[in-house]
Amino acid sequence: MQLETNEVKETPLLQASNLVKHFPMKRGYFGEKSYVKAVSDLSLTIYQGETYGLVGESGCGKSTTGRMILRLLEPTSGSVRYRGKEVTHFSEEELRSIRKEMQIIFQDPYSALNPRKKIGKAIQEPMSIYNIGDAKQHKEAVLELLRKVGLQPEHYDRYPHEFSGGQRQRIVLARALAVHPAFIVCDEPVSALDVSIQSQILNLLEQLQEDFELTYLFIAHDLSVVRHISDRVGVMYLGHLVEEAPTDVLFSEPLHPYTRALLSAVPEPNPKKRRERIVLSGDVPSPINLPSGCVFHPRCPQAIETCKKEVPILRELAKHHRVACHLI
Amino acid sequence: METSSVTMVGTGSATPPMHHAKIVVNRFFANRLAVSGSILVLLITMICILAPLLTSYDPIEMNVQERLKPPSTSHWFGTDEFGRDVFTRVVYGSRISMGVGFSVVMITSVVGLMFGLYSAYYRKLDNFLMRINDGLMAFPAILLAIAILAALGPKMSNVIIALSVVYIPTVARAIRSAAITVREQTYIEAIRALGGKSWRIIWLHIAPNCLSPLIVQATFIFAYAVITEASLSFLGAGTPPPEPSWGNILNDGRTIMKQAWWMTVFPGVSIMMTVLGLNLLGDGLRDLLDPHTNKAKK
Amino acid sequence: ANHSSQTNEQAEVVPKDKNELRVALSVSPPSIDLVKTSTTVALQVGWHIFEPLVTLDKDYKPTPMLAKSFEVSEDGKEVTFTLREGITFHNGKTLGVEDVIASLNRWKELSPNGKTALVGATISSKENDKVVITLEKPSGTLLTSLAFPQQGAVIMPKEVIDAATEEGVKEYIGTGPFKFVEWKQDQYILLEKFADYKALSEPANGLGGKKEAKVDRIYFHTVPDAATRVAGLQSGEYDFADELPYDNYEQLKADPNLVTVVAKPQKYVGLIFNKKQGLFSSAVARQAVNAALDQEVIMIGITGNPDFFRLDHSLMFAEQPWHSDAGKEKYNQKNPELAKKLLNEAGYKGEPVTIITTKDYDYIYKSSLMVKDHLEKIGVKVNFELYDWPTMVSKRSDETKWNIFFTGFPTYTNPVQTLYLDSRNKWPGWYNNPEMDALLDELRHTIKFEDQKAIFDKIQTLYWEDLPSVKLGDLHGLAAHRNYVKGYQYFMDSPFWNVSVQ
Amino acid sequence: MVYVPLLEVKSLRTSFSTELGEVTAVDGVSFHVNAGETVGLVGESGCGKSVTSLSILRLFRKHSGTKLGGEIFFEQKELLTSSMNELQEIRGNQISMIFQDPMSSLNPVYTVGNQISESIMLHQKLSKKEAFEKTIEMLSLVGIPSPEKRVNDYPHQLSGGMRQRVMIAMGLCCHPKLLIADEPTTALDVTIQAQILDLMKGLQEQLQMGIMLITHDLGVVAEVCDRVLVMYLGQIVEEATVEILFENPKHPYTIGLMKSIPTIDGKRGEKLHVIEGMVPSLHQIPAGCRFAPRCPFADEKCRHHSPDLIGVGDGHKVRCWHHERIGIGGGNGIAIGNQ
Amino acid sequence: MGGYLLKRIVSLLPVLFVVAIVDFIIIHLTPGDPASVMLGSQATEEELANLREQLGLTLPIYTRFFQWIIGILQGDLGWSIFMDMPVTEAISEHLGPTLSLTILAEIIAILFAIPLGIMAANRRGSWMDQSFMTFAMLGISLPSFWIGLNLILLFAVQFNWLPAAGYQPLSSGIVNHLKYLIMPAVSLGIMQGALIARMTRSSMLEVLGENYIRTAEAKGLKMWIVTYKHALRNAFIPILTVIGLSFATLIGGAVVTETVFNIPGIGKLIVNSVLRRDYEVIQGTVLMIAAAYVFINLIVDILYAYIDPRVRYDKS
Ligand SMILES: Nc1ncnc2c1ncn2[C@@H]1O[C@H](COP(=O)(O)OP(=O)(O)OP(=O)(O)O)[C@@H](O)[C@H]1O
Ligand SMILES: Nc1ncnc2c1ncn2[C@@H]1O[C@H](COP(=O)(O)OP(=O)(O)OP(=O)(O)O)[C@@H](O)[C@H]1O
Ligand SMILES: [Mg+2]
Ligand SMILES: [Mg+2]
Repeated sequence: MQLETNEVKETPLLQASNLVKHFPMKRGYFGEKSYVKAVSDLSLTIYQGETYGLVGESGCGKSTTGRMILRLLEPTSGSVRYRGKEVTHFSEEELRSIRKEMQIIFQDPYSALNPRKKIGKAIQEPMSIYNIGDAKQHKEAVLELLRKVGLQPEHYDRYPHEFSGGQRQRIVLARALAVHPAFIVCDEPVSALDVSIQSQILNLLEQLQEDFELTYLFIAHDLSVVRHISDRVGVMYLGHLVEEAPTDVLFSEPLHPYTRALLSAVPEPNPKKRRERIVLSGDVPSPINLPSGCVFHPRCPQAIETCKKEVPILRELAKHHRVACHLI
Repeated sequence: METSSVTMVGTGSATPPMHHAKIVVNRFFANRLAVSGSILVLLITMICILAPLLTSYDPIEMNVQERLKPPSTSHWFGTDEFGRDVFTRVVYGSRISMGVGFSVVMITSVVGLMFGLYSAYYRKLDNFLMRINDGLMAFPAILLAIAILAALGPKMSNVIIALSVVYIPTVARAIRSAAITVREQTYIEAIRALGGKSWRIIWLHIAPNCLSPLIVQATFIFAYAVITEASLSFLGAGTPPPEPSWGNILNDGRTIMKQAWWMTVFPGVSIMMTVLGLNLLGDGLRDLLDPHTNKAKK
Repeated sequence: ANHSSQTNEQAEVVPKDKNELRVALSVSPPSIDLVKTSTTVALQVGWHIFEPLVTLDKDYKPTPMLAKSFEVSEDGKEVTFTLREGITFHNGKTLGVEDVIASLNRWKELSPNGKTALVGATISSKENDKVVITLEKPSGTLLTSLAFPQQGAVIMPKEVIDAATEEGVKEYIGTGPFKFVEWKQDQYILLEKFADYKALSEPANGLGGKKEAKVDRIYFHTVPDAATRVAGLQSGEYDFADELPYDNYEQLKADPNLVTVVAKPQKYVGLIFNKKQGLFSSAVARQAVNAALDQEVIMIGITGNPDFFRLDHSLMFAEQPWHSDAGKEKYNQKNPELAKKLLNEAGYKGEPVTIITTKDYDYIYKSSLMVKDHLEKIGVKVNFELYDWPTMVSKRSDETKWNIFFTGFPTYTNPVQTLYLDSRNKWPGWYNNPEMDALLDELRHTIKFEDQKAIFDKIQTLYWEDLPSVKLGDLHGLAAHRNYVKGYQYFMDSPFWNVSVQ
Repeated sequence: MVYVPLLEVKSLRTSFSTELGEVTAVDGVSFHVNAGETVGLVGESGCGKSVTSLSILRLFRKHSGTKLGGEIFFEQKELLTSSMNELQEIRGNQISMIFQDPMSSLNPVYTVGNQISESIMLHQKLSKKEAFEKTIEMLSLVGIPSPEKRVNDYPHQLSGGMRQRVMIAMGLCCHPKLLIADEPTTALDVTIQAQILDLMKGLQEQLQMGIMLITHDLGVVAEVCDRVLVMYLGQIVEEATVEILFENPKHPYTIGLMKSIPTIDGKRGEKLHVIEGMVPSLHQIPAGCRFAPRCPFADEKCRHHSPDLIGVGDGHKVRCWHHERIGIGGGNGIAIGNQ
Repeated sequence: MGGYLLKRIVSLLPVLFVVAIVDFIIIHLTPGDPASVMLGSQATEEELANLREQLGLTLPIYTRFFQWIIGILQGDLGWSIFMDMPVTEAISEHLGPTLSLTILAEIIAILFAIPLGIMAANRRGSWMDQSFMTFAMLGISLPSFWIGLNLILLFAVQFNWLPAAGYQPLSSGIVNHLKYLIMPAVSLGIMQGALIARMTRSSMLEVLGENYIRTAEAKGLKMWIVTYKHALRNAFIPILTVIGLSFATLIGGAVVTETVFNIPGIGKLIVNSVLRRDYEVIQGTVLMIAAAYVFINLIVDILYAYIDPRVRYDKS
């Protein structure tokens, strides 16, 4: 343990092992089927009460991972264990029972609410899905939730379009909280928001985590945000988890060349600190034709021959610090 | 100075300056064409409802002594070849034309909504339903209607059935494409994440969001139904006489267009006004409710 | 018809082509094999191509056509026809007795008219130019039946008949003044002048006498839409059009370029009862309906113009020698009170009476509308069912589906041809009165016209008492042609021989 | 000879007529851009950054009810009153624009080569073949690998980064004197963003053009800009060189903005600073200082009287009644100076 | 492309099969039969029964269905009872007029609609836009038969400039051909023209608001290049859809127009055949129209690919 602030909680809440997701793509009528290899052999463990940040560039499979964990998407293979229970093969009914405990918040607060449902009804909906309480209790519970997320009781009867993005994100949170979940996947919850609103939501998330003892899987592409909110961070590249470490460790001693490039590419709001950047050449390759060996090798400034041939495995180098790279 | 991050100041100002519904209403009234469309439709609906009060003649009873009289104060639109008052027939004809149109709209909306929603939601069903849909759409509307009517016999109820069969695919298709868009929305996934069952997703979340395209579509279907009913009756395959419908009044009058212009002009103008009204209304509603639908696919 | 068109200066309209006559017909015939089909359009085209042995003169009496002469034996059981010499078919073949025998046999086999007329008859030839029809019983109606143009006993070459299939003959080869050239379905049938036609020398008389093709070509266009026929006629697209709507009469009459024709006698309209089932199996109920009718109002309702109908009770037209006064008092009673009483007597309880009708024939539709009105006025509940023609035909063959329908009856050449009177025809309505059947047979086997006429009086009396149908009135047709069409005369239908374009 | 800036915007005012009445999206904006200089324009979504940039070239739809006021001088030529023909001479030739979303900003039905060479043929009067060669040259300049193949690609066949490079190539193909880049990297990932920013910087040095960079990312501003304009609700609230602005911001909004974003090497584990409330709608512009409803320092004066943009030395300008009292204090809060 | 085409054609088969079944069922549910039409009103029951027997109308329905389907699979559409000729021949005899009519109507529609639509879009809100669009609105509100009747009344009966009805094939001379077709084509084309004009306008308006149009303007391109090069091609896809649909609608609409103008086309053939219960003609013709509809859609799809490279690459 290097840093006090970064103590790692030890009770696993959720364990995903060897998750794979291939989306079939039809090309031509007689052409062979090809696959978008969105997530490849990804394993991660989330401990009770922590915030696990997942970062990576657009299209690297972050959302897909989040949705597989909630079984909003069926994994091609791999398994998910929640509180030690294997949920991968749960039936629709069994799933409903654990869905109460696992919730998700999406990036786009504008499309996450049914435009034709009043806010009150939207927040109350999970209660009627699970038949919790009667109408009066519902209303009380909704008002309480509204208060919790910093909205007013008079918002109960309004429609989503009357709210700003930040407020909608609060509503979505309230709805997710209505079933008292233990675990929430936050899929880029602030990236659609204005800078000045972003901090409001981040603070709220932290507040709620404290109040409700929540565990978050926090997906984002903004490294500063991830750094701010997470206890541990996983870095994804092209469907692979390339590095995972407690936040401070990752940001101070990144090991994987991709993580390093990523960190150095973040523009710093300080004109005096114009750092030397590692500018990666080229674009992220297509997930349909994954590069051989290490998926990062075509852009890696330090790639060696082995990288082209062998797939690096994720190795634990220090406690909780895992890296998938041949060079380390 | 710390602020608790949970409370928000000035939440009141979150409300947009004007309530959404009010904007919609304003926007509608700003659209002069849509307003005139709805006035026309309203007017014709009133005529339908008040038909017996508007005229003292019987639309069917004949009076051969009075045949083919030009418009006058006692017969505003003249009389037809059986001496029936054309105004009365046109007024009562509105009941048939609008009644057929309205019934067709109701049936196509309900059935089309069901087909559209289910085929959008269940992919396997989709393939099957859409094949049937494509098959039915491959028939030219009028021909299909003529064939169905020939099979069922000319009765008003059969006209409604035939036109419904003709237009259900159109509605189903519009609903389906709207529903597919809605299905992909995040809020549907959110309900799934909350554990909502299929029926809840389909009927409580997808369906209400397909209502705008449905309403717009329904208005146009109404207009088509009125025209098609008229065309069918004109061909002698629609509403059976002596019951007056605009199409069959026109049909009766077409051979004597030159001598008895009133027999073709008045029902013709009635059809035009009604269809115009409905189209204007539909256009207005579309601009209002459904601005991004691909208009080609209506 | 009007000829007072000279007032209009600019209207010096010239025909498109003097050698061509363009006729607009209302329907397309299924075939012009006259023996096979009874539709009037088939006749309209076909009688320019085909000719019978005998035909009708202007008094509706048989007169020779392909036969030079005919002779009826004393006992009326044998009729001998002597063929004209040097007649050639359109294919160049000379007319011979074998052609006549083959044709008459086919007629006997296929046409209902022939079937009754030639029942048990044998047809043989005598010498080289004589054909003999030998009958089992004497017949007073054979000649008129042979002369009846519809499904007429026309003569075709034997080879053509031999080659004919169930669908009809494969070639249209006749002896008439025009020959068949081309048939474009739903467009036109084209006939052409037959150069080798050998006309009779006697002046034209009805369908008989001298026939001459005065134009090189006749186009029979199929124009089902009446408004289109009218417009086409007015714009000069067609030279002649028939089955025109009565309401166009004034307009057409006022057009200086046109000559209107009131075609009479053409047909009469009849209301047919279902006598097998339902209310009208009772004669009293039928009488009630007859009592209720105001035929004048009905006929006005159909035509809108007194020029187009004639109130007449007789089953044969006034122009024909058969015309009879019997039963006159029962016609056009307009007595709703009596009707109600009779209805009561027949035990009517308010059950609906089904009228089946069609819009495909305007007069049928209008008659049924008018009668419906009359029936409702005497308290009959009417169930009005409108179908297209084929559906109506199929409904009317089912006795459970209807009580009343309407149809028109053509100009018969003798009363025996009246379909619905004879129970053996099993014609819809299924009239079955042995007394009527006996009278018809008696008439058939009676030879002298005066005797026949007496029997017909009885038939007509019985008709008006028993009412297998109710005759509504004579209905004339409206046709018109451009004023440069000369020599046109309506008789039975529109013959275009002896018609020229100037 | 008087020094004239490359672009000088004076009291620009742009308003639109909407169903809810006229809205003024840009209200009295003045600034200038010198040759070879990069000026950043930052602000939250909807504050009028894009409208400002579009107003310079008058890129609004006809009949859209847009009203433009003020003056815009480009090399002493007034753009707002010049004719359409004159303007078309300048557009794409002397002033180029790059837009945020490279996918929707490229015409999907023409190849990228076609779209770039079109501009070259128009402004440089080159033949089709020459223009095509020039296009390939430009594509390789912006770092597209095997440009001679890529010219024949359609936009959808390229990745986001490549599309943005095509946009840049298109913007630079006629060597403009001024490049207006409206959030050129917002749609891109950080590693690609770094590439594009590098590229732009490099090209600016080569071609000596003025750049007006619109963004909402203060990090980007700090990295590439020389001077910064901060906009809030249609007005410029602060203007300074990049060093001064980050060192000593004066406007409460700027300060709040800087404090509320987590930084990659700031302290962790603390609550973030929050700017309360949200940007009001243009239909409800607050009376007085537009930031007053959200400003922790606002007093009666702020709520009733709107401040002007006043210079505080070193080209630093602020629109705030209390700028003298406000500055960044220690810790996470904002301190009020003496008084 | 070849594979794509094949795939499309294969996917049409189920549609056509549905059409065939529906077609057959509806027609055979219809009461009445061809015999009654062929024999006329004076026919006796016996004659009718004989003829029905001869025509094979007494065979069980499924036998007839299979006979028909087997025939079709062998490329034989059947035999017209009434016209006594193969259905294919009947169709080919009636095809010319309908083709001429619909093509002419479509040409008239497109010729006017697209330029007017573009003009209206470019001058959005002007009096020109408003009057064009009001006309277009009227155009889609007028039943074509009513337009047809009024045209006849005006140009044939009143002025006597044009023939009231009928048809002359192209072989009779182009002028003659057009003289007969112009009125029906106009009355048929108005509604489609109006639809296309409206579509053109709204599609153009939509495209003119796209970012790439702004890019094109920012390049300093002239307005007309922006409109015709950059906007129109993008706007054309929905317009093309409407044109494709309109062709299909025209074939259907031709039923009414052909009746009004007495044009011996496919529509007329069907209506007549329904009235004559000429089963195999109806079945064959409807099947053919459905195939034509499906085929037109196919062509439209191919044209999409030609216009829009995205479609091209997605599907190949
Ligand atoms: N339903 C789907 N069908 C096919 N491909 C998909 C589907 N969903 C995602 N993908 C593909 O899988 C890959 C990973 O997608 P994912 O949404 O997980 O990325 P992400 O990391 O969340 O990106 P972003 O930051 O843009 O949200 C992408 O290439 C995407 O195109
Ligand atoms: N054509 C228009 N009609 C009406 N209002 C408009 C129009 N264009 C822009 N606006 C309004 O003007 C304001 C400023 O818009 P602008 O696009 O300049 O914002 P921005 O600062 O570029 O924001 P972003 O960061 O989201 O791009 C917004 O409130 C917007 O709604
Ligand atoms: Mg994602
Ligand atoms: Mg912007």
